[in-house]
Amino acid sequence: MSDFLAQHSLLFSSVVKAAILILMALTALAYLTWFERKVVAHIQSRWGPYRAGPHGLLQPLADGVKFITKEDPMPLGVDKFVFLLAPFLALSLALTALGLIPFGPQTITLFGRATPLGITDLNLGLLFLFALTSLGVYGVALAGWASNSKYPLLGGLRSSAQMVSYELSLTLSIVGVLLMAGSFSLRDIINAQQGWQLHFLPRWNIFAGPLPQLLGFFCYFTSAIAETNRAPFDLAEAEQELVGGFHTEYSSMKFAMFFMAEYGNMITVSCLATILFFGGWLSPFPGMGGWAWTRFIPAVVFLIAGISLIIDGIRYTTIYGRIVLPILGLVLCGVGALVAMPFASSYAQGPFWFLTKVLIFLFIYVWVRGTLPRLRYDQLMGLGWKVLLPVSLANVVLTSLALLVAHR
Amino acid sequence: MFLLEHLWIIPALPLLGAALNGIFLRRQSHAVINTVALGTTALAFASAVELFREFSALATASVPWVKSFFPWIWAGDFRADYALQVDQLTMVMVLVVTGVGFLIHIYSTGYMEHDGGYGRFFCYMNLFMFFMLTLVLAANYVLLFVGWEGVGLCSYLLVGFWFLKKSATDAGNKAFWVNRVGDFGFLLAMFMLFRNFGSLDFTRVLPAAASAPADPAGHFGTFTWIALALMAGACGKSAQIPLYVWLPDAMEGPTPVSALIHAATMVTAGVYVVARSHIIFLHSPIAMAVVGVIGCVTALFAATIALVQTDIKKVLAYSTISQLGYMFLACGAGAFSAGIFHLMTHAFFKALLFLAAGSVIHAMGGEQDMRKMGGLRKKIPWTYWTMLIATLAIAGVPGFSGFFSKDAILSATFLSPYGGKVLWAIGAFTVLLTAFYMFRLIFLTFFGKAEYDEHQVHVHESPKSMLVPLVILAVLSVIGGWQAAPALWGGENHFDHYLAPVFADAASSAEPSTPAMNAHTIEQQLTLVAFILATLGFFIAWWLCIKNPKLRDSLANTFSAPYRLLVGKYYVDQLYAGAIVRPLVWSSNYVLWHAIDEGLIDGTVNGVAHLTSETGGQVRRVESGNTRSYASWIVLGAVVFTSLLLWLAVR
Amino acid sequence: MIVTILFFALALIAISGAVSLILQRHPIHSALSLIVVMVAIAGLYLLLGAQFIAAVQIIVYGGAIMVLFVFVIMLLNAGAEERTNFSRMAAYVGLPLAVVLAAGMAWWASTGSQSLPTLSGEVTQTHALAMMLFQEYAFPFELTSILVLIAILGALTLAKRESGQE
Amino acid sequence: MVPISYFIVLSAVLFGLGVIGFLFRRNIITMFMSIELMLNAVNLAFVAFSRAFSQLQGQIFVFFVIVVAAAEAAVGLAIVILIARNRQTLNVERVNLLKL
Repeated sequence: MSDFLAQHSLLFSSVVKAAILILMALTALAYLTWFERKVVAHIQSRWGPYRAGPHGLLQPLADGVKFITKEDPMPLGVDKFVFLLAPFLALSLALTALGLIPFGPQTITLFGRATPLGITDLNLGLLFLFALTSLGVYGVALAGWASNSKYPLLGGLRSSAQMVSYELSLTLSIVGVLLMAGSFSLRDIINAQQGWQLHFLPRWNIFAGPLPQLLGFFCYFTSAIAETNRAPFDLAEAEQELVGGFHTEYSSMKFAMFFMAEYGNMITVSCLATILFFGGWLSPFPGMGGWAWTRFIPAVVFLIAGISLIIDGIRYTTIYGRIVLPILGLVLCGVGALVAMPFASSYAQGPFWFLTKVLIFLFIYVWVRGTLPRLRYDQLMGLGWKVLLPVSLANVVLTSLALLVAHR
Repeated sequence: MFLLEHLWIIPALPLLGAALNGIFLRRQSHAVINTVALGTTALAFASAVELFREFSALATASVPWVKSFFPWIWAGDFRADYALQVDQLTMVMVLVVTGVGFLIHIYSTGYMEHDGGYGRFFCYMNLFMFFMLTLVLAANYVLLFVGWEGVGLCSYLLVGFWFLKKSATDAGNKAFWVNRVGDFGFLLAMFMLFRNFGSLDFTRVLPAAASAPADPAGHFGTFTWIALALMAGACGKSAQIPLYVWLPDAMEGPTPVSALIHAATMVTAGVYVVARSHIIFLHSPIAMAVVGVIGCVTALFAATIALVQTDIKKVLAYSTISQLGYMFLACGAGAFSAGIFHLMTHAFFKALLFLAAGSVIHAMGGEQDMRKMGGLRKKIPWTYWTMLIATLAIAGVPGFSGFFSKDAILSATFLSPYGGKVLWAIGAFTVLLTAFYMFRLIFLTFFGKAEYDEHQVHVHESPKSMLVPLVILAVLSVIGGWQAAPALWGGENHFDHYLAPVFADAASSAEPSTPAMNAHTIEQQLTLVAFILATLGFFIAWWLCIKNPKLRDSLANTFSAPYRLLVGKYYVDQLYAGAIVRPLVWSSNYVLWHAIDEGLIDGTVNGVAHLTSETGGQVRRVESGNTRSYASWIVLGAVVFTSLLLWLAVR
Repeated sequence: MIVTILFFALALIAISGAVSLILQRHPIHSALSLIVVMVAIAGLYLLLGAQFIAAVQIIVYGGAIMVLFVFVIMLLNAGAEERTNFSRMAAYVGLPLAVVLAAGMAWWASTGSQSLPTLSGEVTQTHALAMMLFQEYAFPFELTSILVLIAILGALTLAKRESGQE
Repeated sequence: MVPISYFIVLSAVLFGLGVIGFLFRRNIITMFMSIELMLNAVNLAFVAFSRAFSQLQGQIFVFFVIVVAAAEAAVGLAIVILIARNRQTLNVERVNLLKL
């Protein structure tokens, strides 16, 4: 048995890692909806969800149950095949993209085979990531077309044109980073950002290298928001204009799939931003010398979070809260303690910093949505073609010039 | 040495005159045209004299004097320069051409006084002078051929000078076409010469030919063929049997033209060519025999026709043919110098005869029929006397130029290995005929009672401009032969000695086998016979024309058949028309034009066009407007191409 | 082993996609079939070790060109293909010829290219490809940029003329 | 292992299918897509040969082919839109003004 496993360790390890990743991703997606609703609510000085479970923590669960149990009507005169294909396509592409992301520097051993954190590690990973995102447009477009209804059709048209346009600037904006790293492999790109300058500033692409990629990052993140059809570029599903955009006709699980695909894309894009511009899993502090203590930051954070949760749970109004929250806090404290252990901490560093940065970007996503008004469609296109594209091109030119000068 | 260095000046002068008259001065007054035409011709004559002086001063080593001015045709190893050559033969020809030509120019100013195309006429005349001088001065056969064709062209232009007369243009065409036949022979001769000697320069061909072995008697070798081809050309140009038919018709042209071209210069070009390439002839007994026979037969033949002609110019035309026959007879006998000598004297007296005849015609107001003349002796004495002198000369009366030249020819014929007694006999008989028809002309024209109507025709003597040349030519006709007086007449044959260097090898081969003293006695006897025959001819003419003219008609009636044959000129023209011209026209019309040109060529062209349009009309259906059928065609092409590639790959 | 399985699987996907491209009566379905074919071909590129070309295949063909097709189909709201008069030329000449063409080329490929080696492990380096593209073929590369520019202008002109008429 | 000739055969088959599609579809866009299919088949052959002879020129060529295909798609689709707007149809059987 075991030798069989060892023989096909590549296959089995991939399968196992994929399963784990998908579980984590789905959970994360579910709670990302909760996170977004909470943040937007507080931005708009509301409470947000708080009925289902303490602080509405069970809201995603309730939503899931609702989606699954809801009736699933098939509108009249739709192209059934495409109508069903669209959401699957969207979600599967989003999840596949996640599979290309490396979460940590170390390799773990499965079935006697050392495999990286993350499903695969292609040396053209970035390229394939963009290949997948470029396919992502079909989900929206086909959904809009298959619904055999005018609002979805318009939404599909808008989103397809928008995504194709913004893909250009999205791709061009990271060329600077590629020039600096000299590789398409995400791992290489991260490793190329190791080191320090001025003894405290990590050499991340965003503010280091021959030319700090501030322009690149600006273009990248803007294009990314547009690429994921998020506000303020969510004209594909602009409620005020086209009822629900491309998913007007969808309901229940298929609708949920679109949502999960959207959040999955958000996560992918945030991961990319982290990797390309913010040093991926690299800690913002030098690990050695006077900075050695920083390796305990994860543990400390978990402990603080756990303790605050326990306190909050004790003071909570409902009985569930008083029971659930302290347990959750205790779990967090335990995790913190575990992370503090020497054998675990080295494994914990990379993923911790990585996820932290990703979380920050997700918060920015939500923050932007809650803050900025939606653009008009012509403004959207104008921004894409007349501002972002030239700027990212200029960024490419400047970066290459800077590299030339630096390598003299 | 100036002219020897710049030989080109001599032909260039008439050319200049022709250009000026032809291009700029067509509409100018007669005075201007005269100045240009006569000036250039006179200058040409003067320069010819100067050339003679310089040439005589030249060392014998540098004769012939060849001067090449610029390369003309270079093709592979063929090379023909524009090169001019001077030797004794050329000298004689140049002097004759320029001198006689100048005189005839002077005459023409009077004769053409009232003609519309005055400038055109002199343009043509000068052009003819240019070509004739090119012909005689040429240093190679190619340049000679240029002159040859050029004089043919001028002859055509001048014969057809009055181009409103159909007969004139027809005569011009006839002259041109008949000459073409001869020119073909000339071309063949040139080709063979180049093939055998690798060059066409006289100075290279003739010595090579001289050194080459001669064809044995009765054997058709290279030299025979070349000589015969040359002879064909000469026959065409010099109006010998069988190509003589154009010359009588050429009398349609103005009389000065007849005098200059068809008596003095052009028609003698054939003789000149034969004399120039005499070595080639000498190397081929057959060719010599042929030349002799042709000359002799032509002389007799033309003379017989001349007996009964009534048109004064026609008589002179046939007499010219007959005299040319004499020249060829001399050449055939190997006495080339004698031939050239007769050429010169004939140029004098025959030109004189024509000019005098022109004067008569002028006096008669354009009448040419002798039967409508008569008794003009008192009215136009100058013309009468000059013409009488010319007649005595041509009849061979002792002391006159014709006597010496004809005498030399006959004796040479008698003594020559090629000729023989038969030819001599015929030639001698021709002397009788010559005397007869010439005196017949004189008697009919100047004696007897006037056959014309005094009230219509006001006979008047010609102007000075016409008489002066007559007188000069008369003088020349008398004294022209003296410098060639044979030894037995107490003279010294300067002319023969002068031409000796040219015909050196001819002399050696044509030297009479009999010893000199013996030859002298034979010569005296021959001369005596010839003189007796001439006087006999004179008396017959006197008898038939003055004593009792009735006898003429009775004779004509008794011998009606031969008489009509002679009047009909042996019907040679009709023969040619039936045998050659009509079939040629028929085949050109039906075979070449209708069958080949219209049927074959046009048919092919139109057929191709028709085929194309038809194919287009069919292929047009492919344009179905259906994209997918177009695509099918593309696929078809792809399949064909791919299968071809696969086949190549597999093979 | 696994490479063989992958090859045949991808080949099957590609061929079936192509067939459905031909047979589907609705342009959208044809477009989707074509996308499938392209993805399969990208996978074949990966088998052949041409990773860069595979990625470009998906990005450009799948992500741009086919999106354009789908976009146009949606824009024109093209319905299912109607049955109209049939091109005899295409039917009786084109089809056999096309079959002959395919069969002939396939036959030639199977016989004539036996000498070709089998797929072995080594992988083309994207780096070498980039070097060749930007050093040897720099000029053609720039020309392609000009070509694309001209294509953009052409598309704009066509569209603009239309809007100008209305 | 897989002989590279298999790839060539596959590309030939795909090409033929493209030709057939081009011949038998009436919809301009579908014909267009058949052309794209042919291009892809050719590209596959290119890459296969470049692998067989281990020379990268084949891939370079494929790169250029893709660029050309992109340009062609842009212009071609613009033309298709024009046709559709002018003739109110995408059926080539109805776009047959150029005929006898």
